[in-house]
Amino acid sequence: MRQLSMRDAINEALHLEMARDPRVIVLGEDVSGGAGGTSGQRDAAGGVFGVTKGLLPKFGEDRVIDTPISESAIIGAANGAALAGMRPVAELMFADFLGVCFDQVFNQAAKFRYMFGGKTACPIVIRTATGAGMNMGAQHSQSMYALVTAVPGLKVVVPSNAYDAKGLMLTAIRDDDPVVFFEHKALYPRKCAVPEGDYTIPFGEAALVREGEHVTVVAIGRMVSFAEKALDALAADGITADLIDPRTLSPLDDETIYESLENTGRLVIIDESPPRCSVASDIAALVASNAFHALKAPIVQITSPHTPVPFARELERLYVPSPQAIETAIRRLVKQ
Amino acid sequence: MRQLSMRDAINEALHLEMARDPRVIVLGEDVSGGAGGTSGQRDAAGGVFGVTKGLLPKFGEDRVIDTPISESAIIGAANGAALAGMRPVAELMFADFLGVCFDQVFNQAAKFRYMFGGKTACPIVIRTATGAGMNMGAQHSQSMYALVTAVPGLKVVVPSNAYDAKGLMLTAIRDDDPVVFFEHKALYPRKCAVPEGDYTIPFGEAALVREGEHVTVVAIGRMVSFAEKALDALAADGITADLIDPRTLSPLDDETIYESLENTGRLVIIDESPPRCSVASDIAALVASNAFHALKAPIVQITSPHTPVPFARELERLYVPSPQAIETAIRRLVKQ
Amino acid sequence: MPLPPDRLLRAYRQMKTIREFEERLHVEIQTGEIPGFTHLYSGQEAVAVGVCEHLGDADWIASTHRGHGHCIAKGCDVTGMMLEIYGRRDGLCKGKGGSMHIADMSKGMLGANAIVGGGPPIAVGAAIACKARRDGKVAVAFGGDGSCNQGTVFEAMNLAVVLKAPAIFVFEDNGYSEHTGADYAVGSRDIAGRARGFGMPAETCDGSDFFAVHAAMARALELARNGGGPSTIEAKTTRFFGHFEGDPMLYRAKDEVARHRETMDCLRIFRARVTTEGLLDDAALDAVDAEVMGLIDRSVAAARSAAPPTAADLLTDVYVSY
Amino acid sequence: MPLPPDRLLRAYRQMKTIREFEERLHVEIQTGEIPGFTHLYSGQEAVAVGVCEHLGDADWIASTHRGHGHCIAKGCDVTGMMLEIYGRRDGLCKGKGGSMHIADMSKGMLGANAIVGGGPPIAVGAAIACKARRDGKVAVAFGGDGSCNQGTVFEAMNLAVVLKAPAIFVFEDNGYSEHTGADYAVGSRDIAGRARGFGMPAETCDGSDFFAVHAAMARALELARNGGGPSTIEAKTTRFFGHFEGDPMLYRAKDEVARHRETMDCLRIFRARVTTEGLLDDAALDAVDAEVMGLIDRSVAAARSAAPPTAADLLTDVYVSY
Ligand SMILES: Cc1ncc(C[n+]2csc(CCOP(=O)(O)OP(=O)(O)O)c2C)c(N)n1
Ligand SMILES: Cc1ncc(C[n+]2csc(CCOP(=O)(O)OP(=O)(O)O)c2C)c(N)n1
Ligand SMILES: [Mg+2]
Ligand SMILES: [Mg+2]
Repeated sequence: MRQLSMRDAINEALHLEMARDPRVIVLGEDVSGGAGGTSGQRDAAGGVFGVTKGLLPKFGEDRVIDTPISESAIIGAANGAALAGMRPVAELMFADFLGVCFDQVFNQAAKFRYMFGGKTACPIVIRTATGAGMNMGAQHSQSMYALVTAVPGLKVVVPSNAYDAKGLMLTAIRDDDPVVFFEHKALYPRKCAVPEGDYTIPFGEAALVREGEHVTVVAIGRMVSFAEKALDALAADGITADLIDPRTLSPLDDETIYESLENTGRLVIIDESPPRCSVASDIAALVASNAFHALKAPIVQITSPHTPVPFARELERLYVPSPQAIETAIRRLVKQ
Repeated sequence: MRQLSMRDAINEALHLEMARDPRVIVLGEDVSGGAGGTSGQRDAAGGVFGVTKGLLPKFGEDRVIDTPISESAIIGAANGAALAGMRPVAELMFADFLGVCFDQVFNQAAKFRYMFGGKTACPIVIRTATGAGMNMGAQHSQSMYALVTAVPGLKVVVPSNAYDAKGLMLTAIRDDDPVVFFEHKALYPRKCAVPEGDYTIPFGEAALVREGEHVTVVAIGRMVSFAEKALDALAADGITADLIDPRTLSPLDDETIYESLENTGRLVIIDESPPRCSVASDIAALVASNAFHALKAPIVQITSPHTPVPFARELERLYVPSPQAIETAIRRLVKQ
Repeated sequence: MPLPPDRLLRAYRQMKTIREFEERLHVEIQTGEIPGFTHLYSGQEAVAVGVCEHLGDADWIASTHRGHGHCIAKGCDVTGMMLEIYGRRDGLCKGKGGSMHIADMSKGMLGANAIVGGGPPIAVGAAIACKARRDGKVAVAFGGDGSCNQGTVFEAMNLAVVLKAPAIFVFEDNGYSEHTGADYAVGSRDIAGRARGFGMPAETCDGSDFFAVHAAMARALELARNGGGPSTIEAKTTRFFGHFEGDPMLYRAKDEVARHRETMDCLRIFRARVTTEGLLDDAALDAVDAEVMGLIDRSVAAARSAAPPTAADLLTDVYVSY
Repeated sequence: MPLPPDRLLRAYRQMKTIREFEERLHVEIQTGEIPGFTHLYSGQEAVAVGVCEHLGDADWIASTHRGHGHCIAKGCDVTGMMLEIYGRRDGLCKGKGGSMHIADMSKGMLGANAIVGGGPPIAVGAAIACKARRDGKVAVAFGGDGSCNQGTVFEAMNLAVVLKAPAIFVFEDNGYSEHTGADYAVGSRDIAGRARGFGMPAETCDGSDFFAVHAAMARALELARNGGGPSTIEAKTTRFFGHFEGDPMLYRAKDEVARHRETMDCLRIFRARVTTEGLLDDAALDAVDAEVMGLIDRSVAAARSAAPPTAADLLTDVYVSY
């Protein structure tokens, strides 16, 4: 089958859904680019990561909207357009910018439906680039899933590959609730087989990426491929694992984790974000409350340290959980 | 000893520290009030909860600064003043407003020191009113500790009584790192014995509020008194607990929790915020990783549900964990 | 061209409904039966009604913490609102929202908002939707003098200018944001001037005069509906009560409210004008007054006896599906 | 009153240092040795230096993602900066910050900032500190044309007006925010007009002309230092490179940069003026050029051979104490 990068897979999902549903609009900084420039060329950017490339020429300026640098206005406008019947896909260039529009995300979008007694919906998708590994420094590299997973009313998606990204994006746009969709910068160029045409992946269904017997490994986003590397290395020693990719953090498919633990009794969670109040801790807590009796050993959380993301190559390499660290942790755990 | 409300205890701490250290300034909306009004009366508010009352008459307009409704500017200005050598105490009227200034909290204040290679400090205190129970609706009632506890570089304080609040506030202002200080609205009028003069309570030292043998109860903020009520009721049946009030969530005194678990083997965590990626889940995860072998039963997390805070009295009463719910949960747990 | 009598009477009825709704709430709140805290709109009625008189259900408004007036002017059901403010199960938001979160999409009411500055970006989004659909509708963002210091408001204004969105920003300068005077907190004290700085037309009008607001809105609307983009109306007005119920108003001169009730009461001003000019007569207006009082009485009675929400309601309406 | 020759020469040296620092980075980045992404300031030197020429170490500036020029103009150590951009242990921020986070409090440099709109509120805070201490110092917030659409910037401007804080807002309109033209994204295309809307004086000047910027800053400074509060300078300028290194600049006419290098090069314009007016001679300026090239060579050599940070560095400097 055709191989597509995650960038192109998401781009294709946007094309498909905009063609199918006239209520879908895309807005954000430089989502097309070139407005007001001197070259006369529009679609000069297509998003700084190129994910929205080609939408403007096809769907026009009423539906593909370049905005000023005003994240609160971008997300707020997406909210208002959604209340008024559109299905906006807003781009936040980097997830780190959630800070400058967080009110519109957590006090507005997330709460409309409940505050208004279930009488409305706010079907927005916030697409945003996430993650460390490109030496972009402390304000352009964070993994901020936990901040939105904590908020009732939001749904949270973190795809780990191009195939899932396309199917999850189609689900996200069609979902009637506000969705925050995290795209890992390091995964944009990564390719895998992606079918043409329309398919969706339901929210709240984890992928069982590998099956094994000694340990349950839950990995998020880019960490899925890191876990696979670690498991490849461990296979030589006969250590195998259930590798679970939750794909959506809210709703979270915790049942699949509990079921796996019935067999393995051992849990490793890998999360690129810092440890406190993280998704790793969230999953660990759910297990310690709901599947405690399946546990044969302490839960192992592999996360970044409790520090901002450092800039220097050497430091950032140490910051992000590595396949080696994962391998070592699993090896130690299965011995317990 | 003299009884002081938490409101007055914090007010006293501010008075003491402003008198002691000329670098301390206070800023926020209506922290004095009356500026530009027609009555000619300044200090017309002293903060909407009255916590900063009397500071303006004593310390003047250069040090007690009423601001426009501009939370980003308020926290940003506190940051800049701190970098320039002051020790600002900024008031965010309600913790829910963290959304409109979150960038200045988590991308700026929290990261300066690390990004700048340890060559500076940002000694700000953000005071803010927190918590449900007054029917203030979804945007004025949240418990947002987790959002800041998750952020490396921030310290987080949640006092449960007037005595602690005063000592912790003095520590907070003298601390060289950015501190977010959550004041529960329902605790403002609650009185307890508070000494005059200067005393501090160190960060990262939990209070062992009660000692007991059957279960370890960790409760945060207002939930400490709820836990006490539940334990009072349980005492009749001979059920006793270690009741731990962490007082600061970052740094967190997890050691005290582990030590208690060595004796009790059972853990209940009570947190007023919704469950996902919460401080309750954070503590549960730490225990499941670091004190697993002490656990004799599943960890019990008592939190609000995964919903926004509802308005109606009946609903909000159901939303906030109740002493009864705590009592029932403990009773069930000790039987396991 | 003067408004026809039926529209004049409707406008009066709405202003009167808002006034009596608020004056009655002010009384009922003393009983302790109403939860939470409430911000009354009394005194500013001519702004909400002067603006919304032009709008239909398919036009949009985004409101503020002081939203009852906007809700009523936009056509929200008065009894549904009263039930909501009492936190009843059959309230407009099932008791989950309360005074600061009343909304009704079927009436084009995007919600009151307890976050100052929360509404304007949302209104611009609704305006973007109108533009994309070319449905000829507009979106109005209401805000106070205090809100005009919140960054989100300026972002919304600039975005509307850039996109030539059919958005209208209405600032009600009632002189105060909570306990602080606008002459202190609004750097220039010239909100319209700020709007012009962003490149849109803006005018200041007397917010106690229904006709002045109505005329300003007519101009803004014509611009917006003809693809001319956003504009701003700054209405000078006053509130007859404290910032919230319970506010001792230490920041206001002792006689200020009494004076304003004398000189800036939009209902009196309206009645004087329409009767002097022979557009309506006192009998018709008095009939409206009586009718409104009945409506308010009935809505309070309904709210008092209505059922509260139940435990099952706590967990619903968080998501459409989860 | 013209500047004395030594100050003129210092200003030239700083502009030249910025230029060569950036032109050299543009080359070095091709080697792949410099991590992350970098925004070059080349073309805008007269703004940073025209402003900072007036300031001492005890005055403050807050910078942007495009911060190298501001850092150098404010006196940060050039080699320390180069090491930081290379991510070295002895860099100004120990390799933890990088190009977008260079700061040096001892030089009054409050930090570059990777958040557009992050700096201005911080600068106002520094100005508040100056005011509280009555130390006669000021704080300057730099920002781009794009930043002037961010709400935080307006909040900062209004707060400075309200408090009459000694803050100066300098907007460098280089025509673009990333891939989008300012004539599209800045509603009014009149940043100074916006500032006036908030109630502060504002002027627009030619950002390629050191003397124009310097004169505008002199006026702003006099106001700020005499308790007159904030003001704004809008400098029209251009950037000689892409938004970030690697930007193909599809949004700019093919010959635009070449044309601007011809007509808007602040170094040429400066040299022409000072030599024509006999204030400095070519020999002196050439000597500075040579000196600067040497400095840049040495700083690159130092950065290349410097040691990277170690695992121990990862966990330090998060808190002062924890
Ligand atoms: C972001 C935010 N900051 C502060 C508040 C608290 N607050 C509620 S209303 C208000 C004053 C608003 O003043 P104005 O905009 O003039 O409206 P008015 O109350 O006069 O109608 C403030 C500060 C809030 N609700 N949201
Ligand atoms: C809050 C935020 N939004 C978006 C960005 C991405 N971004 C970085 S620079 C930039 C353009 C800034 O334009 P301008 O202010 O004109 O400065 P210039 O790059 O021209 O110096 C953008 C959109 C960011 N860093 N921060
Ligand atoms: Mg007001
Ligand atoms: Mg620019």
